[in-house]
Amino acid sequence: MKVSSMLRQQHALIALLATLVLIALGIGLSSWQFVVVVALAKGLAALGLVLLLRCGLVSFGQGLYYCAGAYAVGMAMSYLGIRDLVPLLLLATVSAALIAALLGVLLSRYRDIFFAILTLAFTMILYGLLIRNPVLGGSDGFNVLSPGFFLLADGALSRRTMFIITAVVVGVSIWAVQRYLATPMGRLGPAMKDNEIRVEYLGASARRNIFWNYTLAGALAGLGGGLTSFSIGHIDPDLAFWTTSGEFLFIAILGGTRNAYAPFLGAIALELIRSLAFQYVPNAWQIVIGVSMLVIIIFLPGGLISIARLWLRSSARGG
Amino acid sequence: MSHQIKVISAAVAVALFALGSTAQADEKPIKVGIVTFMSGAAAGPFGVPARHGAEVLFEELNAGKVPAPYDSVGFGGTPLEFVYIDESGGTSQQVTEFRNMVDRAGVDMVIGYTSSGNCLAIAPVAEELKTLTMLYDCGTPRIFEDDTHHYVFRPVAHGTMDNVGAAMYAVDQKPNLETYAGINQNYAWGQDSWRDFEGALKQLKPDVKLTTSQMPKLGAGQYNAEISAIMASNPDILHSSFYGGDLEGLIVQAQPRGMMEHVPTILTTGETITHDNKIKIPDGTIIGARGPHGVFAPDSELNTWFRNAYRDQIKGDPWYPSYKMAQTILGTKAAYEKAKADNGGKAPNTEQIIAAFKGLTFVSPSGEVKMALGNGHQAVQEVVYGTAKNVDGKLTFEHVKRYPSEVVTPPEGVKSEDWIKNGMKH
Amino acid sequence: MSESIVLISARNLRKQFGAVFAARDITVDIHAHSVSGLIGTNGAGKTTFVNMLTGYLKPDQGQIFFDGQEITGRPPREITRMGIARSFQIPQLFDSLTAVENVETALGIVGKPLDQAQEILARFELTQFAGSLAGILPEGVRKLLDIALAMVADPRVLLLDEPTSGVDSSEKFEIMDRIMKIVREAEVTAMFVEHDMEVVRRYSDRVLAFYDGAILAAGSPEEVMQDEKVLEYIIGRPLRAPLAQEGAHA
Amino acid sequence: MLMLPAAMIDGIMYAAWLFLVAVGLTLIYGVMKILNLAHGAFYTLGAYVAATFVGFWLAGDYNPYYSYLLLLLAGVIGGLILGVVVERGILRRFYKEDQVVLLLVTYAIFLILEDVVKMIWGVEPYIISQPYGLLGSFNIGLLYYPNYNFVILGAAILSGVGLALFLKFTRPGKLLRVVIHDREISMALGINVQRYFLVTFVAGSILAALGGALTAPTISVAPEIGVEVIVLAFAVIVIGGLGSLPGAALGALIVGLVRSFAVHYFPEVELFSIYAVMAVVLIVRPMGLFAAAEPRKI
Repeated sequence: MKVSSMLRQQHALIALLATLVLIALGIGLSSWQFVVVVALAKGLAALGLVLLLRCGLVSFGQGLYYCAGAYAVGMAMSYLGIRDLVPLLLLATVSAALIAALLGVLLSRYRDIFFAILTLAFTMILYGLLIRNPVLGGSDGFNVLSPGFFLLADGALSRRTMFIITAVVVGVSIWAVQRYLATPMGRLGPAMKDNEIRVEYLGASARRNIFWNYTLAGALAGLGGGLTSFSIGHIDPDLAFWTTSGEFLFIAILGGTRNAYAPFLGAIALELIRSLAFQYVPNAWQIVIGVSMLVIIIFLPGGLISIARLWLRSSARGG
Repeated sequence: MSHQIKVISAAVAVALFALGSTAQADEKPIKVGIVTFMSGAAAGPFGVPARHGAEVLFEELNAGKVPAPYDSVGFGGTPLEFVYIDESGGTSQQVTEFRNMVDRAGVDMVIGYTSSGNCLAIAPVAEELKTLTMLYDCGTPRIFEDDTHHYVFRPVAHGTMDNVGAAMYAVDQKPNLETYAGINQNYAWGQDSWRDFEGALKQLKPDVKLTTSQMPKLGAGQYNAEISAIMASNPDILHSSFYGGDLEGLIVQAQPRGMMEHVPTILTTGETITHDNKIKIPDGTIIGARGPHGVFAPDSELNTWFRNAYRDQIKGDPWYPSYKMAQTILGTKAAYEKAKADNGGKAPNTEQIIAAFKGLTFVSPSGEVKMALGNGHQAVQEVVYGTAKNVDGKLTFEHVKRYPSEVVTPPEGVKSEDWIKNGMKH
Repeated sequence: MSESIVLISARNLRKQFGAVFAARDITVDIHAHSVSGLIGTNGAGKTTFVNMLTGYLKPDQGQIFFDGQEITGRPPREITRMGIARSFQIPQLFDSLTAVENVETALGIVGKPLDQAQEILARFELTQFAGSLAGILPEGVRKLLDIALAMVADPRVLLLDEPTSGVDSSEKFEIMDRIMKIVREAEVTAMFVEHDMEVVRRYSDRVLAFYDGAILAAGSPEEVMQDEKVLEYIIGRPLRAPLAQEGAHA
Repeated sequence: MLMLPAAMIDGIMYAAWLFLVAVGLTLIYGVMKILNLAHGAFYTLGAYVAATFVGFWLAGDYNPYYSYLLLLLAGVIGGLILGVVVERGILRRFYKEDQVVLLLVTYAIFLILEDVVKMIWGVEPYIISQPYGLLGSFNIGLLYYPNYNFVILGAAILSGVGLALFLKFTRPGKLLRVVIHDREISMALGINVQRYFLVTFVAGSILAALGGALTAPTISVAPEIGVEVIVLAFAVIVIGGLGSLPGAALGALIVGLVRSFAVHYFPEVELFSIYAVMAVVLIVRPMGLFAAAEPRKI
């Protein structure tokens, strides 16, 4: 018991430290702030995928919730006139979670390839619905204003404040998910991935567990989508197109699924890879992305986080 | 340690600044980001010809070979540097690229964007970063009708006139028109085009009846069922805003079935497939060029120069997107040079260029352009339609009709949608 | 044993796979604290019976009662939580986790403190394998770990599906000794499916002989093994039935 | 009324095309348990190879009727080369991975091949429509249908029936069914599973490329034509049941008719009719129409 509570404090400390380092770096390198904010928002969606991947489930439809979160923010702004960041993000998270819960009841019956395909079908249905909806701007989407924050009464937030808020939201999410992963329910994921039959024969419900993980994953993607709508300032149905979900999957695989930090590492790495590829091989950046995906799967099945762990361990030993 | 670095870098920065402001004052080129589709469905028909247009302008302007009034080198004597960016990847990618251009590549202004979604997304970012941005092709009138912008200009006409003009041309050519049909892609471009065409047509001929409106999804590729449905419903006229591969696929599949011979078809972006004989356009097909561009550009010294320069450099004819790109760049040049003159011959700052650009009238290879809408930020221009006729294996156009901008564009302060609904009055 | 209460009662169980009857009409009572051996040729219905008791298969007809409550057709997790645990012919482990993590995961699911894991491994004499990945352990060890996982929830009934299959005959009795010691200590009611008559004779106090989806004979090992029909249909026959019947039990 | 027969014919023609582009996908899944997301890119490559061959042939003023042969050749050659390169070069290294990891591997291959196509052929479309009209057409009232549709229909029937007969009556076909049924048993029986995988993957690739090649004369060949195809092919084989040949045929027929009837009667719902059908089928029959759930051996 002592060990685990120590571990818990350590997690909180690491999460806090990581957030502070991120904020310091972002303020130092202000021209990268925007790229990092977008990466962090995508990282939240990928963090949701990590929860599912730990259960052995591949979703090709995480974009549905990313999109739902973004549209919740956009619609609340234009129809309800809500401008404050806190209720907007709450709304994004909750509405995404509700949709996820609804579909989760059904999806929790499916596994493997069927789960992947159904998630893809659902996200494409949302995409189709949005594209045909002229009130919401159809495929062109619509613009989202910069939000306010009740603690800072000076109207729309600056980019830097948005960056800090995003970093803090991500830090809190990492901490919360790390705690969740340490609970018996959180530990059930990898067990189900290994052997669902044994899990059932220990008295646990795989379906219920998948349902909760799926809902949680949807909530995280919704939060990420909300943050994205602020930073990009524009939302459109592409957020729900299946290739968006493919990108989240790539981030999750790139980062690894070992802990809650991994997807953010993956998201930032992807943005770096993409920036560099765009700059040096603009006509072959998809090749770069595809090849790095294959390389990661072959040589680093644990994702980039496994390098970080090795490095941390060796440096801990050294000093 | 870090303190030292800071001091050194500050010193370097001061030195660089001093260098830049004195010795190289007039040598530093004006850096322009050019954003067009280089991949995806819109690359072939729009992105590539537009980029070619920019490449031609780049060579010709920097060599000072453009006829008057654009005969000075670059913009007002300062040479140009173009940075080319691919428009694909979606709005999130494009906002990122825009910020990268401004924050890291240090461009002075940005010209580009075909997708209306990208234009809508970029406009507020341009405002935030205070970066002069000229939209060259995107059609949606929402940019300046739903919002006001300071740093954003569109020196080409918006999409309303394409379809209002198409409806007028249909009624002009077929006074006994009773039924109509449409085939448009199921996304904003196709939906908006269809809404405007249908709305305008109903205003012009209230008794006209719809037979079928087909809305296949973008990139569907197989249109046999749609063609059957259209032919079975036997309309007097068919409207389509298809473009690129979808348009070519539609025509290829319609050809052996005789759809377009049977039903006169209006292709609002049809000009892009009239070049290089890749595809046979049946007689009677109504072709648009989204303005007086491409094959419909009026004869003038500027047009002759552009056509020849393009043929020399690119080995082919300029398409309407090439013309729109040329018009956008030349409009910006006109504004820059007016601002420079107003500034006593010194390089103008962004605010001065904006002041000069607002409400400007300038000429382009496509004729005269007025920045008449959106508080002087949105151009108006005439729209042209013509009917295809193959003469000795060569495509020509008959019944070419030019509709002046006052007739096909809503007046300032009126939204396109409302204007059409209320009878397109002036 | 005969004076103890009936813990599991199966009534007229029937299960059909296509044209094959895996269970025709099985009616049997299992008494508390008994150790039953299930014998029969492949395809005779032993595993189907175990699978129906634990909710993996739903009987087409008939009822199953556990401690007076009907459990017919309930999902495995509910039956497990009521106190019926099982092991598997193919051990169902968490192959990418170590042995100790396997037990910890099980403890987590049933809501017990994780630090009992080492103690449980010690009980099964598996301490030396604690840090090895379950996926690469030898079959005998895997079988024991499988049973250890089943025992984590302190079940009242333990069903063992061929606990010694795939294990060297030299180790069979050692493994059964260990299992039975734990079964007796934990005072659970046990049933095991077994092909080796010597194992059945040594460890069970009651034998159920299955043939063609029905129970041919039931009673003490001595009685059943001298039963004429059992001798003719089960013991006299080769233990491996023709391949065609393999698919009959899942 | 013209609408009903038109809707039927359009639906069946479309179904034939769908089956042709989906059959390779279901074959590969059936044998290898790999859902090949790169299938659409194989289709695209087949179309480009065909456009190149036929474009060259027609530019040379040769007998245009030989272009049909070239279409076939393009599909076979394109699929063969691509199949061998992808299976030997990439896929083989990942067979031990989970089904879902393989899904990601094929996604990566899809991304790579998209750029490869752009590098070789650029972004400007190719049109080789001559073979489409060359065979004349038949008509029902006002409606004319090019006879080329029968080429597609024939190719679909031939590939479906041929594959079924091969599996049922030939020795390698029977052995392949063992591989499909149980990979481990077939290895134990001494079947060279690796070789069957290679042959299957190449066959699937050829079918995909052939689908692209035969479609090429009816469309404008552009880099992104495969994206739509992969989604459709997915829907078809998911509805029918992954890995099932009759399932793919039924799936194609359902999707083809649903789309055609939507176009003729309710054009406004066409956009997501396919996804809706797919979702409904999966909700009612989680494994698709033709695949039965196999309980896991425990």
